[in-house]
Amino acid sequence: MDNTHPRLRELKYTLYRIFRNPSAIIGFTLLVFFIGVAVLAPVLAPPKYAHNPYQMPHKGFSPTPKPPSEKAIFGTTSGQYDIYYGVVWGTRTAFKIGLFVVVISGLFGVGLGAVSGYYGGWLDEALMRVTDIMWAIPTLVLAMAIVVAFGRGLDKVMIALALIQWRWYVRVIRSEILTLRDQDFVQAARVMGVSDFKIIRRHILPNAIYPVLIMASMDMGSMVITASFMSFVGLGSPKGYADWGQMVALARNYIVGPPDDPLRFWYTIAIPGACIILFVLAWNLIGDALRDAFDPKLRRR
Amino acid sequence: MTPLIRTENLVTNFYTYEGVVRALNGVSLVVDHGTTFGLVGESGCGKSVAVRSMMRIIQEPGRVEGGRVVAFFDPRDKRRGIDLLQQSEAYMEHLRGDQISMIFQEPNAALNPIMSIGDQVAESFLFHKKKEMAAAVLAAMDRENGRPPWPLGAFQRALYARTAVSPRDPLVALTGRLPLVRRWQMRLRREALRRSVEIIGKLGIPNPEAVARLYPHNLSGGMKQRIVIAIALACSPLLLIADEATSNLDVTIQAQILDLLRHLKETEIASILLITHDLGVVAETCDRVGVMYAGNLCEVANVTDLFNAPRHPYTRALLEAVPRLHQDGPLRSIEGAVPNLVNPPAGCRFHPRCPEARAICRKHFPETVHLGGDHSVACYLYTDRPRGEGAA
Amino acid sequence: MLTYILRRFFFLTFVLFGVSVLLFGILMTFSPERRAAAYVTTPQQAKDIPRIIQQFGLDDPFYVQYVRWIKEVSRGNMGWSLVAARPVGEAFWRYFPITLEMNLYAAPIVIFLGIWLGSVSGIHRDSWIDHSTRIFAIIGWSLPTFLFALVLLMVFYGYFQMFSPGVLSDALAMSIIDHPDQYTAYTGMLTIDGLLNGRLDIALDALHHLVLPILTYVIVVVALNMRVMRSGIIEELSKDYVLTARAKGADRRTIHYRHARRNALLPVVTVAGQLVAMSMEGSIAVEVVYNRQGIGWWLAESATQLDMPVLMCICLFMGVVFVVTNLTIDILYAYIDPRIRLN
Amino acid sequence: MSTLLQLRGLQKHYPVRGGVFRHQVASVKALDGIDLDIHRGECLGLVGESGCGKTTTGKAIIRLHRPTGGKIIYHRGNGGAPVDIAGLPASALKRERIRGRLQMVFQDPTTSLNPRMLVKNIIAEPLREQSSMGSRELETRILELLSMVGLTKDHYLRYPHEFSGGQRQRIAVARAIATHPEFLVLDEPTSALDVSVQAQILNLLHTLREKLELTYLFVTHHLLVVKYISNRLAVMYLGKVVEIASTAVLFNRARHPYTHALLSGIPIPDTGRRSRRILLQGDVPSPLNPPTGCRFHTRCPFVIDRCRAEEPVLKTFSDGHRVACHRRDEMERLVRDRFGR
Repeated sequence: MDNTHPRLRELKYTLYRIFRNPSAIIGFTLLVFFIGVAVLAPVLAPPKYAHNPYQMPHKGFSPTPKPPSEKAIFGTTSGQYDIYYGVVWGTRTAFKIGLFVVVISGLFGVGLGAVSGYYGGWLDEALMRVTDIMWAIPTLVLAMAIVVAFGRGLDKVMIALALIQWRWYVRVIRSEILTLRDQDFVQAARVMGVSDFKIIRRHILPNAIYPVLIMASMDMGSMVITASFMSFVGLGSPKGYADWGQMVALARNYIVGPPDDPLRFWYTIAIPGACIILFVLAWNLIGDALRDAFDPKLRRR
Repeated sequence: MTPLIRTENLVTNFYTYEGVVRALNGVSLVVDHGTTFGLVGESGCGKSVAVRSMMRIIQEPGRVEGGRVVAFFDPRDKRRGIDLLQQSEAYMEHLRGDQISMIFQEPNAALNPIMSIGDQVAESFLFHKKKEMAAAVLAAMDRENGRPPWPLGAFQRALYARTAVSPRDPLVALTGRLPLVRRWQMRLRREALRRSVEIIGKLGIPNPEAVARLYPHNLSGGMKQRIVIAIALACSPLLLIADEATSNLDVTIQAQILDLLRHLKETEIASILLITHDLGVVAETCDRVGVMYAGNLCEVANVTDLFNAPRHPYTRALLEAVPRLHQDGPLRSIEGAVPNLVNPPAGCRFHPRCPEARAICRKHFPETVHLGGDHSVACYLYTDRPRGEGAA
Repeated sequence: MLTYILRRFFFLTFVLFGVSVLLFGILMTFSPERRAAAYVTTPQQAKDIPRIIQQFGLDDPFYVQYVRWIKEVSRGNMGWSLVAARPVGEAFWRYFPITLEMNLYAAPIVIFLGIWLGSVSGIHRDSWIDHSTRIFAIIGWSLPTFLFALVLLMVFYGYFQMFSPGVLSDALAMSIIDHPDQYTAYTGMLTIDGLLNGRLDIALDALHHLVLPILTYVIVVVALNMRVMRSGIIEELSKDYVLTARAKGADRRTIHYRHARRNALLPVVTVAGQLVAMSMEGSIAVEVVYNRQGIGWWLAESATQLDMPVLMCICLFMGVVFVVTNLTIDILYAYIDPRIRLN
Repeated sequence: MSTLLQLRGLQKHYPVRGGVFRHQVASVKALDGIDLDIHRGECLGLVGESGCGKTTTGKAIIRLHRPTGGKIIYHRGNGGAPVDIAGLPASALKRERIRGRLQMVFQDPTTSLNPRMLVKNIIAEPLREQSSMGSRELETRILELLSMVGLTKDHYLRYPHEFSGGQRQRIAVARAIATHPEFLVLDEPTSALDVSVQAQILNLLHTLREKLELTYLFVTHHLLVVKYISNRLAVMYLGKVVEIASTAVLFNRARHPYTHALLSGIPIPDTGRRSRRILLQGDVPSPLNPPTGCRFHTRCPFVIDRCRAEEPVLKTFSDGHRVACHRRDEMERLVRDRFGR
């Protein structure tokens, strides 16, 4: 056995398991690409309005999209917004949406689920009834209701989604904890007089966190889908904001071109659309690979 | 003694992510007609794999990769052996449950949770006794009314008649699958259920009709194990394989089941192949014993010889490691642990833990030598030849 | 068993109550003035906002308003829809059949296709068929419904000129509107009404317009069902009772279909609730893109016009659907699984 | 011999909820009045079939759960006043330093060791909780513990899955003795292990008991193991103790029919001793609804009317042998006549 630190060895082993799966390689490659684009956005597409880089620059107001040219390599969309600029800065928007929703709802849901699953009793009962109520309405519909009540805007959409999505994490972590709670090593810790807080932190969460990670990875994608649909129907980002959903909305009236050239405006939808799909695909592939890698049945014997 | 089933150099490997698990490393054993053969060893030594390979029910990612399993199941010519590994899957399906059957370790998992007990036992009859049952149904139909009164009845009768001739008749198979039409088999099912109630009752379960209607979760562990035995016994097999059949049961229930097995051995089945890690069970029920270690059969002997004069160092150590009823002095323990079969030790797989290991033990696996009195052992204490050299 | 159903029933009424309080809570974040605007149907009334607030007690305490609202809702009065320009209740019954029709056609496809693909890929694990269904599933899972619908529209309608959006072609729609005496809306679902009225052309045209929506929807939704079925089959096939069945002499067919699949269906039944939620979300995107005037389209339109009563109505409706589905699932589950049925 | 623990009427009932509102409709009587004395320095074997309450008893003593009734009187080794720990809250147990004194070794070391913790941290956990050691001191103590259970410094920085079953159980033992306990509950510590390793652990436990002056409660269903390691045995059936005696006495002159059945049911690893078994009919009744009178009467081969009506109490013979059976005085004769043992 090699002499590296055991934690390092574990990490290596985990990574080996993850990357044994081709879907993980594709997923992470895509993700690295998107991260690169997001980080380098100011270099790749220098903002025209320094105070608000997310505002897409536009030349003129003509409603007809223009095809890719030297000035705009991906063409322009309706209203002459530059597609290239929008796609680049839209990557940042996508990360912003995903990370915000997943981090907030994940932390909230995991905390709540851990406490309620570990202690059980009336607290758990009450919390479960509240989540039951939350479960009764589909995410998108509830998000729409909340956004209508709070007002439009991308920030409102993000808040609304975070307010809804925690229910998933509560459910996932709770079911994990219910099985872990009666495991012998948790009982052993209790015999040693370890406090409940430390038991949750040291024994339960590290063993329950993988399903949450898988969930979070899948959520990064699905939240971006939901948010872009909200933008598409006009509840999300305002016009001209660098957001993929918004750009698809701008393309909506041009999906069918003139009769002689029906696919003339393909770039207006294909480019932002491909961004959304690849972004979501990246996270889903990663989630899928994690699911395989962390499957307790397939892990070591 | 005539052999009933014999394995020759059986090799089974499991292709896992961690590597190739060499679970069976050339196992040769013989189960004779009318005996109880015990296969003992610690967990992971390959005893379950051995019997599953014999029945060809190794699950993914395992593969039987070498050797022969010769079965002498022909009632007319007991010398005529058939290599099961060469037969088609259909042949094996026909054989399993009819001539060889198996009971499993965990009665809670061995039964389908959403199928009634009666149906699960009845399946055995439906797989193997369709012909006889169809004939019985036909006879009953003829008794009830001389001639079938309506066309559907005539159709039904015709189908039963065809089943009684050949249960694999294409028309029977087709009509047995079509929705609604397949209801013609109702009487066959009822007949199978009647037989299952009978066999359940025979195993000493009170009120078998009611039990047949229950589901596995309604029964206690001991009862479930009886049902599993009923399934295995349904078609009166020649060989019953009991894979740790009593290990997960309580002492008093285990006593009941062992008693039942002993009784069945005298009345119903020819031979039992009993797999266990409990030397006590072996001593009490078996005639011959094989000791396995890390995928190898190290010693085979009659039960009294094995307990009184063990030859292989592993057998000796094992016998000294279990507490006896009249134990005086401390238990001898075997140092070290069972090796990982992905990367087994070269040579004799026991050599790292063997107190009598020699240089040659580290290099080659020893040949199996026959000492007197049906006692065979694979150890360099008794031979100088490694396996593969000079073997006839 | 009866206790079990009663207990479920009790919880579900509780959930419905909770949903209504939640929704009303969201509604109450509006100022009284904005809520008063919902009662305005004519320009004259717009001047009398304070009077409306007074009249309808819009600044009363929460619970007073809640009880009043529930009373109204239970009487069928859900408010006024700006988008439909008629009372919400009335508009609902106009839009609902369109959505229902699509779901009625799509649901069996989703269910059977999902179960079939899932079992095939689970049974032939790690074969090419398994890999391709898995790739199909993960791509279906990653496709945003609205985007996929747009692309289909672009390709089929734009390029092949095959399936036009809307619920009916213009000429047919005209003929219906022009002659209400020749056509009676029995169910509101065009394919069924067409047949009932003896107008095969309407039924066929409506079906023609359903092709793309159903295709979109099935591809996006079927992935969930498939994945659950696949992992269910794989799990069941690794269980000991499968080994018992093999040891009895069961053939592959019997093991796969009589033993493993029936057990693997149990987890599929439990995700049915999630499927219903997904199909509702799917309806919104599909109807918006294909311009089908159903509940989903109405919801999206109302949301952009801040038409709160409609959102409330639809949320409440979906809550009811979800609750009823879950009750059905629970009963169904108890029926399939003897472990629950007999306890 | 002084007493370490006295159990008096110990009860543990688990509520069974049912009905529309999940109210309590019945209770599972896992322990229904256990009276037991554990002497200092002995190894008391607690045997019985699954579900008889033996593990529940063990877990009640170290207060893994709170018993619903009865007393657990703990006579502390340092001369402190006896305390009833049955009802003490968790904080008081920790404050009074009782936690570290009563420890447990679980059945399966694969599940009793946190798979995401290093061996170092696993063993350090009780030390950190119960004492305030510096990191240097902690490390020496852990290494000392490792060598006590037969492991070396090489094993210090490893994860549990890198060990074999026997080694894992050694780690679990090291963790249990880390805080200088005087009492250990051993819950089937060898039944998840292989036969060849079982002896290693049994011998280790035996030497540790002598070296550290420990007291054991050895919970098991394996009678030969318990015979090897225990001085005294208590037999449990359906939430009750039915017989207590020293090991030798119990194996030679058992007085309860259930003990007889258990003893005759052990498969003996010696040939030529196939004696007649006492086969009990049926299964253990449900603890939801235990039989009236003597709980064993539904399966007892020697049942008389009195057994169905009246519950026998534990009666003590002069040699300390305690039996709860109405026919205890004639049992030897009954068994001999009926089963020829």
